[in-house]
Amino acid sequence: MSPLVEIRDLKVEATTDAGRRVEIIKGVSFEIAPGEIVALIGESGSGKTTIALTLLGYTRAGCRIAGGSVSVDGRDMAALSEKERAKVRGVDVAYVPQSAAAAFNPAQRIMDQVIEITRIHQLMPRPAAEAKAVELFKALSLPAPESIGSRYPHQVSGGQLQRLSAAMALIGDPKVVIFDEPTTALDVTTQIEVLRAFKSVMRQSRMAGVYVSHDLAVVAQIADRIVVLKGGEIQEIGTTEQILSAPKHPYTRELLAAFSPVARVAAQAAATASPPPQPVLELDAVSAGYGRLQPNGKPLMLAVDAVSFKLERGRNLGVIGESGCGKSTLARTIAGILPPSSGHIRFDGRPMAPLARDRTPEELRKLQIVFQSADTALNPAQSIEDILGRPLAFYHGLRGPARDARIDRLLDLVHLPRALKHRLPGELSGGQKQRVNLARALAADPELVLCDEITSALDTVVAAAIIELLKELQRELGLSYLFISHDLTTVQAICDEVAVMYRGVKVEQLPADQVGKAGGHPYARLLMSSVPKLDPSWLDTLERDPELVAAFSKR
Amino acid sequence: MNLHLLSLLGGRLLVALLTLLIVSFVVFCATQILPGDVAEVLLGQAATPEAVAGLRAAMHLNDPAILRFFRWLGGMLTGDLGISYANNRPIAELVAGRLGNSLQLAAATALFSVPIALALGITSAMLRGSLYDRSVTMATITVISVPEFMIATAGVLIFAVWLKWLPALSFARDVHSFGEMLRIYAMPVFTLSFVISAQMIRMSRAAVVEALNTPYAEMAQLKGASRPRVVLRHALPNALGPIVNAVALSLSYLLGGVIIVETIFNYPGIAKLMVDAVATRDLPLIQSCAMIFCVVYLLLITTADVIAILSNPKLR
Amino acid sequence: ARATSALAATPVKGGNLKAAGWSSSTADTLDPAKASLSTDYVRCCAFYNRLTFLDGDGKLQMELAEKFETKDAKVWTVTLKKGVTFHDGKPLTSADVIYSLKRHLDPAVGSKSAALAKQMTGFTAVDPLTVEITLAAPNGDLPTILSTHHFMIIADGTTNFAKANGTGAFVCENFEPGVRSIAVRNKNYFKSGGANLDSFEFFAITDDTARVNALLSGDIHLAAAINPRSMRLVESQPNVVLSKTTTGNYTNLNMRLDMAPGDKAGFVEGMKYLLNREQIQKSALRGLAEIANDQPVPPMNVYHNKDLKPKAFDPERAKSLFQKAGVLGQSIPIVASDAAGSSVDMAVLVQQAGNAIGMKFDIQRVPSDGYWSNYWLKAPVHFGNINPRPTPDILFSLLYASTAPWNESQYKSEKFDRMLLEARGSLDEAKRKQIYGEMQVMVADEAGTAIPVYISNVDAISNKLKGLLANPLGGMMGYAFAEYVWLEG
Amino acid sequence: MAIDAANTTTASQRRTGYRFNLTGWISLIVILAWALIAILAPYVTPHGISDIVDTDYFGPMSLQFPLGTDYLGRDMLSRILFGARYTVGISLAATLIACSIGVTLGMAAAVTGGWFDTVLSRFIDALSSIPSKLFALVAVAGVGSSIPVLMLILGIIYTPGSYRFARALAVNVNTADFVTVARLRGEKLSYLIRAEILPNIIGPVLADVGLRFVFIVLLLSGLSFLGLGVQPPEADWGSLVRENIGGLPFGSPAVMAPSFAIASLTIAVNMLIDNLPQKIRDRSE
Ligand SMILES: Nc1ncnc2c1ncn2[C@@H]1O[C@H](COP(=O)(O)OP(=O)(O)OP(=O)(O)O)[C@@H](O)[C@H]1O
Ligand SMILES: Nc1ncnc2c1ncn2[C@@H]1O[C@H](COP(=O)(O)OP(=O)(O)OP(=O)(O)O)[C@@H](O)[C@H]1O
Ligand SMILES: [Mg+2]
Ligand SMILES: [Mg+2]
Repeated sequence: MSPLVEIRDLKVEATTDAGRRVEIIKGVSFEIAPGEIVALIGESGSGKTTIALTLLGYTRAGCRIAGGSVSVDGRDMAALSEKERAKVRGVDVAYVPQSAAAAFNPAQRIMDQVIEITRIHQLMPRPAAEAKAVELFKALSLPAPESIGSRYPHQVSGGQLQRLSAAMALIGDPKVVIFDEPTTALDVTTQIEVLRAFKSVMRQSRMAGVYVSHDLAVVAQIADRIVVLKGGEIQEIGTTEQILSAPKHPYTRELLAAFSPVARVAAQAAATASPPPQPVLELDAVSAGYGRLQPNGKPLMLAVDAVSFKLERGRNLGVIGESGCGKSTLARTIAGILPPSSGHIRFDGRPMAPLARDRTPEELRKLQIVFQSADTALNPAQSIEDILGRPLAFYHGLRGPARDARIDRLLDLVHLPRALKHRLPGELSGGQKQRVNLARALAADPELVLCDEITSALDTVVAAAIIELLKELQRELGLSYLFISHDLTTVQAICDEVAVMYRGVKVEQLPADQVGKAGGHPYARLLMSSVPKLDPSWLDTLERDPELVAAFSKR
Repeated sequence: MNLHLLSLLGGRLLVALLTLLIVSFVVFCATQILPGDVAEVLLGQAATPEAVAGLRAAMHLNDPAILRFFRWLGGMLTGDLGISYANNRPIAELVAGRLGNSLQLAAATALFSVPIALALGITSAMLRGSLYDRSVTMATITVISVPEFMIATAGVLIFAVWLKWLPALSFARDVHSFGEMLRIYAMPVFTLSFVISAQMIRMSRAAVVEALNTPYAEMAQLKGASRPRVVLRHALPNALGPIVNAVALSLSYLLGGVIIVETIFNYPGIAKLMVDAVATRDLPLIQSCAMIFCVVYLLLITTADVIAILSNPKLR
Repeated sequence: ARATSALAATPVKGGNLKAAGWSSSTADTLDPAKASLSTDYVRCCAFYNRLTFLDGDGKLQMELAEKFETKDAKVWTVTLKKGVTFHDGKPLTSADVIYSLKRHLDPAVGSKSAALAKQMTGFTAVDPLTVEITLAAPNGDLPTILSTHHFMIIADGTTNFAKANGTGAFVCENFEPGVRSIAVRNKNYFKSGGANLDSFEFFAITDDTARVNALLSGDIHLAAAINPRSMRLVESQPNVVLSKTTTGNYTNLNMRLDMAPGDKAGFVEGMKYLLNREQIQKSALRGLAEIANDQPVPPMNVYHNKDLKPKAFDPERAKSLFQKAGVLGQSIPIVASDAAGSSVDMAVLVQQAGNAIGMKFDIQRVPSDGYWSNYWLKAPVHFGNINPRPTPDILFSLLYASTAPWNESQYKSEKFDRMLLEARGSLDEAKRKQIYGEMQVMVADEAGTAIPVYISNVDAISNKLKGLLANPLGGMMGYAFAEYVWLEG
Repeated sequence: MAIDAANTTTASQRRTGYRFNLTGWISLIVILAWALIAILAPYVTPHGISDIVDTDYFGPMSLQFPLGTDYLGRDMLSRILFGARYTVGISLAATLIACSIGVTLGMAAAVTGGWFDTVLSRFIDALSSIPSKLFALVAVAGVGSSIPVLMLILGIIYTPGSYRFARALAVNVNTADFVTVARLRGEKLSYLIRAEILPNIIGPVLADVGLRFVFIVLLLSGLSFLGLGVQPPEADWGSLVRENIGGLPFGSPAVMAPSFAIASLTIAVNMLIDNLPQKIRDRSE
């Protein structure tokens, strides 16, 4: 059978602002047979998105296809005119973007955007398209499939948007679908649903797919073949089986080795031995939410419901839970961005003002938050040097060489090259941004750091390095972390205790190694059983307790 | 949601009324600092001290200023704009015709210039960086850097004096046919359009360019949407806020700022009335004109704000 | 284009005339007592009549009055014409005349001629068509004084001037202050024949260029007072005719004699020598002016003193005079404004001449608004602008008598005051002429008012408009053209 | 790899530099030339600006008078060279006043929010609803017409527009997480607007400055029309056009030349803003 997609010696060039040409894809060739799913994996910035986009005949501003051919169903996308490409896009090749939140038009209802492909290419009448969309919503386990389409993008959570964008791509029954990290923002339970849905939809209609990810375990479940990329070049191509069991290239081996980080059991044991330290953070029935206050004193949209816990100095608390369960809201409330509607927060034993602007400078310094989205948390107009230098000058009054030296130290700490400090955030890859984001928090010499999904954008190698760094800092400086993630293994790797949240409520809190063990909260067990394994057959053979799934998956 | 909107509008209305009150007081105070008063102005060269004193007494100008202000305000609240000092006629009568004329001219200009300006702005945003875009940019700046009176005068010279296609003067009345109306409005509308379009073109271009740089515009393109569709369905709704704001600001110029056009085309509008009122120190008339400008301005700005809010689901 | 020839042509009836003046505002009025702008005068002339008027040769003619009689120039008997009716049908009576004249004395009316009217102390209605006017002091000029525009006759008891109810050649159909007026022919006009035009629309176009362009494009038939800068354009047009009148309107430089630097002997004279009259005439006014000799009685006035020569431009002499006054090298502020026509240009010329001899003049250009009440008569050195007046008596008593309300330079001379009274009370023409001639010399030499030129008024008219003649009271036939002109073709 | 230096441990050499295109250069040269002329005006004018040097008026271009003569027969070239002082000087100063006050207040209002924003916004609304000409009349009547007063009046007239524009932009930036981060650090208002907001709105703000500059140049001549502007015999370019408009029917250089001068300056300012030198950030080898 002739391949559906054939990429031959693809070269993509970018023109830098100095007018210099840079080759970002350096001669890549591979092919995809009909119905086959090929995964592109590799570190952040290795060119995954760039290659995927060439299948649509598209390159980002400033880039162009400099050589080679990308033939999709017999047509060379690199050579077509813009008009002809537009005819192919959405119908033959569809794209699920990396950042779904940004890819939705904030001013249009979701349904209009999901069925837009059918409108553009006049595939079917509107009612039929809407019905099809609702089917897809159901298949992708979206809550309220009948009505979710009438909402606006900001009214659904990040994970939901990611699935909606998949529906948007699938509606035109394309021959090839490109998934650009479609499950990165999802919690594991949802991830399973989504992966299953992808798989079944694609199998049914014999769609071929390109699956971009840095998560090997996920890739293992869905891909037939894997392409390992680094620096715009293919390191290794092989079937999923072969890559996982017999990697040839050293880089592939490195990726695999980093997959299961060392758990934190040892550190925990050491900590419990010492006398009970004073809690650094104490939450007493804290509730918070969005929208105006109702007569009963609760906000219209309650996102955190009476959460209490204690976090002792030098220890870490993990917070896990599905997307939209209120993890970030909890962090924002503690940080004083969103005032709690009820309850109290004590920091270092003293009650803390609900809003950050009423807190003392010392309190502000000691409590730092690392935002989930590094993209928006870094000022695009400031160089890394300025971003890191400001807290140093602000809190510690550092100037001149002393400040520069500290900036260099911070960059070393987060394993970033020092030369990077002259760049703007836009010139960094996602993983690098996240590390700068963390370094800025560390610059304050905090006592408690609220880490909101700081590793989800990172490939396994870098993520493991970051976790190591956090542990190291904790050992040296006695920090505490509130570590928010939907990635259970990461949480287990660093946290002493884990709090499981479900719909704004903390359903249980227990030592990290006991999460998901029998006897725990059923939701926690479900979460634990949903963590993908490197085994390619894991998803297909996975048997989850149907009752649990029924109780917690369909929202 | 509708309740929210209503309370928003209500709040806006309240604030607008308060603004009006403040403005009327500020304008009143300002006119008090102006040298000379209506008695002196009316008497002109004949303003001997005795004559001025006599006229002042006869016109009740010797009452305390604040008393006159409240008298005017009281009248205003009961819908009575008062009597003009300069010619003893009811102000409502003086203003009505002039305001009608101004609104007609403003409406004609808006109808003509807003679509064209927006079309130019949006198309040049679509073709950003192209020759077309650069020529539009260049042309806009060139056009606005030519003084208004130069455009108007040159227009009259060419179209009225040399070609005799259009009349040199534009009286709003005495119009018998649609064609005649077009001929009469053509030149003032052109001149004003030149003046107000630049801002609309530049702002709509900037706003649409901004919206086109977003990932969702890119996504729409990846769905196969044509360029016009990307702009009209995705970029434009998100650029609406800044665009309506620019339009509102530009249109607000059409009432008070058209003095030069009114003068050159001898168009009896409200801007000239205002300047006359200031020149004759006709306090009630100044106040009434200022109120009209203020109301129209607030109306435009509030409409723009409300449209901006409605167009953004997050703010709605 | 050439100046209008006063060829005897037969008037044609009919037509709608559109004419544009140069200034207008919401203060436009149909109340003749308040009339202040040319626009008002034109309208009042169309809607009302005066007792007397001045014809094109400056001769006094009777209009509503049949005759004026006096023995001592103090008590005057005015007989009115019979059969004159107002537009509303009411016949003209002596009560109307008395009401019209008497109201100038009421400050609430705000009359522009209150100063002139003050001398009328008694009014008696002898019978319905006879009025007796008593003056405070003898004045042989009363009939001429009453020919000025403010003394138009309105109906007894009129207080509302939204529409005009006069005896004039036109009936007011529509009047919007600051916009325009529309007049239609009065079919019951008392003069035989009446007006030629069917209707007459009048408004103002304040922008000089726009006014000319409107005429050139055929939108209007008459553009009043065109700017000298537009002359070249207008002259080149075949279908436009220029009507030029030099009436005695002037823009003068006033130096108050009671304030520095005008109080320093020599300064005023120096300034008069520093005025380059030819250049003002040629450059600032593009030739539309006649050189004047520092006194207000213009050449076409019968009392003008032809022997009084204008002072020549003599910077050296001025320099030595300034030296004498001790002001050479000082910086002297001159207040100018668009309110006093061409004053800014004149100031620039003075400044330039001063630079050459080491005098520094600092031009302060101030807004037209409030100029007359704030700067005129008040600033030490400033410009004024005086409209033509029919008699030397009016000019001198308004502008130069010790008690004159508008004594621009604070000129005070007992001799001058005595001569003024003597001439006024006399009915002997030769003697008056001699006294007035002497007074002109005194003003030119002693007063602090430098009058460089008499400014001509040029109205541009379409060649279809006929019958427009010059008049000493001002442009547009002394503002009364509507009644006399006709449209051809 | 060009951009991703995560693995490149060697510090790439920092190549600082700016890229400035031809349009930008030309615009800059035009502006600098006019600025230079404005400074050197008294030394480069061939004739005195108020000297009547020609018996003719609206004279054509000639060797003696390269730009002809004006309505009084004064040398146009000298008047235009001198007029640069007012047009360039007053307009630039007024633009700076309007935009610096407007933008600063706009950002402050957006960042502070609450009643400060509401009160200030309403106050600015009130201010801008008062017709500018009335405002100018009163101000000049109160303090007299002088160059600082003119700058101030023009500046104040254009502040509200600048404010509204900057505020609308700043409100958007203000919601970004990086501003929240700075707030959580306890940063003061001045830092927030200077370092966090301004750099992110500077592009549109500058474009607005360019447009505002043009409007101010024109309003300056509009004020002269009301007798409030630059005092004669000096004149800014707009007033030169205005006073010589009678020469338009003959295409007199006296009216065309100052128009071209205005156009050259305003176009140059806007083109420069559109083509500002760009810092080259690509510093890798
Ligand atoms: N306009 C540009 N100029 C220079 N380099 C560019 C440009 N656009 C992208 N690049 C570089 O091209 C490389 C490939 O980018 P791409 O987005 O394909 O990475 P990716 O593998 O998808 O990474 P991630 O996992 O972070 O999404 C990156 O190193 C990026 O910095
Ligand atoms: N500004 C907001 N206004 C209204 N609702 C909001 C807002 N921000 C978040 N929410 C809602 O609050 C709930 C909790 O959101 P939160 O961001 O805390 O989720 P999360 O657990 O961090 O999810 P994720 O893993 O996707 O980041 C979600 O249902 C979300 O839709
Ligand atoms: Mg990517
Ligand atoms: Mg979150």
